[in-house]
Amino acid sequence: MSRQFLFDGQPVPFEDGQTILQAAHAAGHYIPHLCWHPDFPPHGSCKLCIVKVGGRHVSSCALPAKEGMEVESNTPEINGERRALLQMLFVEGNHFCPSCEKSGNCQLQALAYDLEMLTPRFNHFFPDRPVDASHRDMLLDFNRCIFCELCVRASRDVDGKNVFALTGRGIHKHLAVNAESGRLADTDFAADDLAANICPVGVILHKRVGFAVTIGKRKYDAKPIHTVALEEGE
Amino acid sequence: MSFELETAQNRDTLRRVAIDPVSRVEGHGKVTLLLDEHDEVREARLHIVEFRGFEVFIQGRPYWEVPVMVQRLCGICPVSHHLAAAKALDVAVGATPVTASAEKMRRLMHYGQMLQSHALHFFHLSSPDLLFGFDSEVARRNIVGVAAAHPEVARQGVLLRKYGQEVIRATAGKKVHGTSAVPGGMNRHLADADHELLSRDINQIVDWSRAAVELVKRLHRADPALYDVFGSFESAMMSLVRADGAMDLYDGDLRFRDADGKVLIDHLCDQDYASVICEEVKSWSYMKFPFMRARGPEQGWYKVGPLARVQNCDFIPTPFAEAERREFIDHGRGRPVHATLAYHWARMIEMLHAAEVIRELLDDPDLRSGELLTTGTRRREGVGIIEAPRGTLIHHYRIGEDDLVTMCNLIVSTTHNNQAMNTAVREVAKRYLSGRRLTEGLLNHIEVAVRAFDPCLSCATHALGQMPLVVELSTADGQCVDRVVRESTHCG
Amino acid sequence: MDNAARDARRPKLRVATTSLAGCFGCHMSLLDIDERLFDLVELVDFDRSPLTDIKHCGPCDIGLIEGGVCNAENVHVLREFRRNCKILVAVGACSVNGGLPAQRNHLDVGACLQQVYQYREGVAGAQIPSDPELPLLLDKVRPIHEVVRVDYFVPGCPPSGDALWKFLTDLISGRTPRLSHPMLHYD
Amino acid sequence: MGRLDASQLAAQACTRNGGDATRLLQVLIDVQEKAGWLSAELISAVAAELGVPRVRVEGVAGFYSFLYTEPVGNYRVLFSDNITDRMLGAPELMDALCGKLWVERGKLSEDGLVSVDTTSCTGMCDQGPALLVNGRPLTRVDHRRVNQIAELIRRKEPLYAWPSELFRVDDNIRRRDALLGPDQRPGEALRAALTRGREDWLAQMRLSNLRGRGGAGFTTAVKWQACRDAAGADKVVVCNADEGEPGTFKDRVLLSSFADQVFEGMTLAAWAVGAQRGFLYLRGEYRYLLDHLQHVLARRRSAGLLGNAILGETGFDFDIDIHLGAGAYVCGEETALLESLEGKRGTPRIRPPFPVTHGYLGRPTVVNNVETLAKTTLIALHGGEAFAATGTAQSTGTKLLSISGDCAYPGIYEYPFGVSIEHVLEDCGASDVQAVQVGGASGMTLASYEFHRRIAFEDVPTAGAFMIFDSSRDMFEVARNFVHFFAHESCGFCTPCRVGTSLLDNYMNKLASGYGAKMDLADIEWINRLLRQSSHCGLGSSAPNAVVDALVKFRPAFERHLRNLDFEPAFDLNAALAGARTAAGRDDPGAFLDREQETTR
Repeated sequence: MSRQFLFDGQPVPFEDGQTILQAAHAAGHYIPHLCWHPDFPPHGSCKLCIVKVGGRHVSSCALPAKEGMEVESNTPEINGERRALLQMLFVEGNHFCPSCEKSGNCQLQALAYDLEMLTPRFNHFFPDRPVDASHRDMLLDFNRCIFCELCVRASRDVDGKNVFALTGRGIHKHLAVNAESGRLADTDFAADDLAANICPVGVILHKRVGFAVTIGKRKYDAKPIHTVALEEGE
Repeated sequence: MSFELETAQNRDTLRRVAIDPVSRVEGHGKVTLLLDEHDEVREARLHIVEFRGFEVFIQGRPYWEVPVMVQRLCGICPVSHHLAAAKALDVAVGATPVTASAEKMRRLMHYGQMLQSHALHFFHLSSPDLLFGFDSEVARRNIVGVAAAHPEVARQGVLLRKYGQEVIRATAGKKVHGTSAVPGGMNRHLADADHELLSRDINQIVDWSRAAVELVKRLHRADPALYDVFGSFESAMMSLVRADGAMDLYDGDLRFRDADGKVLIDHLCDQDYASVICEEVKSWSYMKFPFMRARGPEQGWYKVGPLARVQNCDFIPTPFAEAERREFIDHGRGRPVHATLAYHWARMIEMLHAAEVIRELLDDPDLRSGELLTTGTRRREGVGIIEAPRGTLIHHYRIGEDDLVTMCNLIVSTTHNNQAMNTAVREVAKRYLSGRRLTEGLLNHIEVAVRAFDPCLSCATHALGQMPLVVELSTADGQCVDRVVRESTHCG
Repeated sequence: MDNAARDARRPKLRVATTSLAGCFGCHMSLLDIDERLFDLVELVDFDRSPLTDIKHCGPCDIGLIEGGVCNAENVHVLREFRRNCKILVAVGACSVNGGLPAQRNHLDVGACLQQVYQYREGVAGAQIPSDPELPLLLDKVRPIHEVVRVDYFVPGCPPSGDALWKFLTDLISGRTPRLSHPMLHYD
Repeated sequence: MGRLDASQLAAQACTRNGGDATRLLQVLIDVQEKAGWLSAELISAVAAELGVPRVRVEGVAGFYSFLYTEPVGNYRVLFSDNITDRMLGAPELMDALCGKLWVERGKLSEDGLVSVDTTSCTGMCDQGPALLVNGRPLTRVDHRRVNQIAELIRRKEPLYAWPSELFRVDDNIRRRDALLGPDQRPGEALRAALTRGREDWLAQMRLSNLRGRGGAGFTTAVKWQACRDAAGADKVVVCNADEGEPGTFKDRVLLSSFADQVFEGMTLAAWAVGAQRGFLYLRGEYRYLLDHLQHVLARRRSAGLLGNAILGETGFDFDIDIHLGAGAYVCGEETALLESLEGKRGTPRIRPPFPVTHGYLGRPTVVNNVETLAKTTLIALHGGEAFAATGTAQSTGTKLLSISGDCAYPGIYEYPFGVSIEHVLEDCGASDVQAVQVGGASGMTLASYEFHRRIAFEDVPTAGAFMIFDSSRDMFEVARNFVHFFAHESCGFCTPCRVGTSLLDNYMNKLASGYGAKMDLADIEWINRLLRQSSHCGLGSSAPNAVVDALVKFRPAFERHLRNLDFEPAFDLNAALAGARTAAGRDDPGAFLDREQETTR
């Protein structure tokens, strides 16, 4: 008989080594997340996947499930905190959804819809983050970076290229590319790299594609992210 | 003449009257008047007081983002900006021409916008003035008042606009600020369901549009002394015209006529606009003043929009609207019509034309299938010009090798009319206000003149009625001595 | 309306609306409620708004603000609304987070003005407009909640007519307004 | 510098570090000491030399405050910005120095000679205000010294020629107990433990109930046992000498004058867990102790206390390497420290797994604080029971306190656990005390009505900082200083800490500028809650401590900064018009925004 824990009061079975998030998703319970990706080890930076276990807040993407745990996830308290984390991400960068080509396909945006975020609430930082358009096929718009490091991990662990890394610290942390010039054009980045196709927001973009998908046909137009993610195993 | 009241002598000794705000789109506007001790108007200016910096921050953005960004210049005619930018960028990506399906979808979108915008302006904004009189009871002078007095007119106005918005939604993805025009074409066809929906109602829409033209003509006939004279001034005109001289609101070459109707410049390729048009900056407005380079700022200014377009083209390529155009031209008895209120008449002719074009387009199978995108040789520069509801709209971009915009210059419709609106304000001030004690009704005359141009300003603020207005009379040292605040009109 | 008689006895709420540094797209969306407009005016009176000629808004129940804060005049108008409205609502992306105009925020405002009015090709009489009649620009375009306290937010560029209708009818009838998929969108 | 020079410098530094990519941080520190700053060419050269992606090197270089990727002056003056330094007049002295050197704070002087800025607490609180000049601590700064420094810099006097008195650092030991009291002979404790045998040694550790002195108070024996039992042969002992907690400086004294005990403690730990490799991670601010520490290590090696077959015990091979930090408080967090030791950015790891099973390079690793390790020598010498006889039941032994702030005798005090705050205050000559900050920026703020409380893990836990504020101090400014510290030191890994600490910093600055409103306090409290509950590591979760305490215990100090009970704009409206005012050349009344009008009803 498989072991189980309680997720928002519902029994959820798990196997050894499964994290809370993995087991919950497998059982059809969505937990919001941005830096977690099914093909990579947990990262634990975005903190959207926080849940409450035994009164303590933990990252469900990283914490192995344990027999008998009582996990709270979809509660007003936790969702309120998740919303605040999203608000922090929104004010930290420059997220202009109306003119962003990732609108409708953006996980940050979709999650904010799902958590009914109506305002970024906090005061905006309005940082100056110039775009890097040097590469023939790809554009980097750092304004929208949420530091999930999926590109860093994909480039390093899958593409074997190490095109990206984070530099700077704290609020000044930013994405850097593997070139002395600091220009993407001077790296070996290619449009079919996994890192070129994994950005959950609108930082790493294929040039000259723009608004190819019309409103109504975009990923999160018809269904909210909690449905899409479970259907597509994301 | 037109600059007569622009700047008064001894400004310090004059009394200031402000109409603030006049309106607010692409900038908030206000009118200031300077009066001397005899209440004679010595200076009248329409200031555009907002600056949003689009031209600057578009620079450095990838070009394919631009058609979506620029819509936020204006929520009333976003489609114009969307398409003007897309057309400019078609040039840059070598997509000239775009595919038949793409062009027809864009035309449908554009004429849908023409329909909604003209309906909005006439029914929601201007009809109260025209139906009830400029200094009629304030409480009644709005769309709700129209609904009470002429319920069918108000209903048709709302539904005409609604239809236009539905056309935009079906072609652009959203009623306001869609995303479907992309450099090189479109990202969608017309869905079958939308085709069915739009086709079902289009005959009704054409009929109501014809009725709207009749309504304006009736108003003109009822009071020619007012309609032919109010705020009238002579000026040159500019618009796009199709190669064969037909009215075309989506594409064409630039044609300029002088005040007498003589063609000054014809078949000017849109890409070459800058060889003819330049802009003057004045210290008292954030909006520039365009003029024809060769004639200089004093002589070279012109008006744009329906009044210019209906008279600048040789014919309108749809039957009902063409018949109406002929009647309009005949009204001038061989001279161009310069009456400011004739804008409304011309505007309704264009609305009818838009409805007819939509009806024709809906029968075209290209809307529902066929290639949507094309490309060709990349260029570093592109100009897109379109006839927006309010007049000629120019978008001009240069693009770097890295696909980022390096230069953006926009001359929006209302800007072309900047001098014309100022002139109209001065004409009205001189004729109706000078030497008289100012009343709310008199001041409304100034608004009526401004509103006739349908500057993005008025259509916005006055979406459902009169513009908010306060008039302050101040002594020379700026002390407020009198204050006229319009009474509130409570609806319902 | 069915309950017209009962509604007539209930005092109508007063609503004021304005646009700051916006494009009026949000007001257009409000008009996209189409025929429901005639229902709306049965439920509310409009104070300063496109419906009336009131310049300075008086005591109101609800104030709807479109557009961000980009210049000194916007600040004055916004303060006036806050002073007078019991409930202040940020409507649309610009008032909620500055919107597209805030894309100028990383630029120097003086340099922006110079570029447009002084250095642009095809410009005559190059100068930065400086008349006292013109309001000065703020160095950054701000969401309205950074200038006054805001009670409700309706995001979207613009929010759809349906979303605005839902929001307003919720508010008018005393329910906490709630927008969820698919009425909630930021673009 | 040319590319050739860059390659040579990089090659030499890499050779000195054995071409070992895990020593990347050490290589960068080494290169920078020669080149002054890390140019793009140097970063490329180091990457090429070590065979690692360039962007990884850039990422590391960008993480640490003391690594410079922009040109810096020949003289880099960094004023310690801890609240105690500020209370001693540091801001005013810094302004004076800037004035004398014609340089703007934080900017390189036009001639490239000098830059003046602030840095986080340099651990000289008992002899502040302090500063670092090219990494060397300079204490007791006053106006006379400012003049002297300015003159030396203007004359371009090389640092070695500056009067050594300027760089004098005192121990200021004011109260000695078990650890600081009796002299220990090097090797004595080790010999005692070897004599006991490994099992008994661990048993004594258990008996002692020694708990970590770094603040968290985890039982040392449990940690050692877990590491010992973990699979894998290559076990590691790490001494955490990244004493970054503002107001703490006891590890500095231990390293200066009790280095043998510290290294002996590491060796004792190695003996217990079976480690062969030891690291002492020395904070960059204590770089000046490096030569001394290396000397002690060399002496211990020649005495047979390090190296192969220590004290003749076959199979007991252990040696210690010193790694330098480079200005990153977060590296005091043990998993961040391990990352840094591996030559990476100091980002805390996800736990579990814990370092005792997966630590340095994935090996079982014990990470202990300097003081903890030094204390183990007492247990080895006198047995666990004797150790446990002092202190309280749950907090055995003694605790070193670093006392600074408003008192007559700042310095190091060693007390048995359980000593009351008021007792300590009396000893150090503090009067009219308003508050004591125990445990540093991440610790507790105690108000006078709590001075009966005791220093102990079960009551007032501490890593050792003890900052005293008399009634003349503004507790809001104290909290603001700590908030600023955390915003500066957040590694930026997780959302709540990266953004939340900066938001808090902005709110506190807003209040400080006199434009706070009640709503700001509510926001501060909400952000505090979020930081505590959702941060990735202790830095974020303890960052709001000082503000939370101050808001509860010194609320009027905050309320004094409120202008409005309801709401105040997030920024200075009138200042925001300045750019356009200048561009348009206007000064008419309409060109200004009046603050007063903002007040809402």
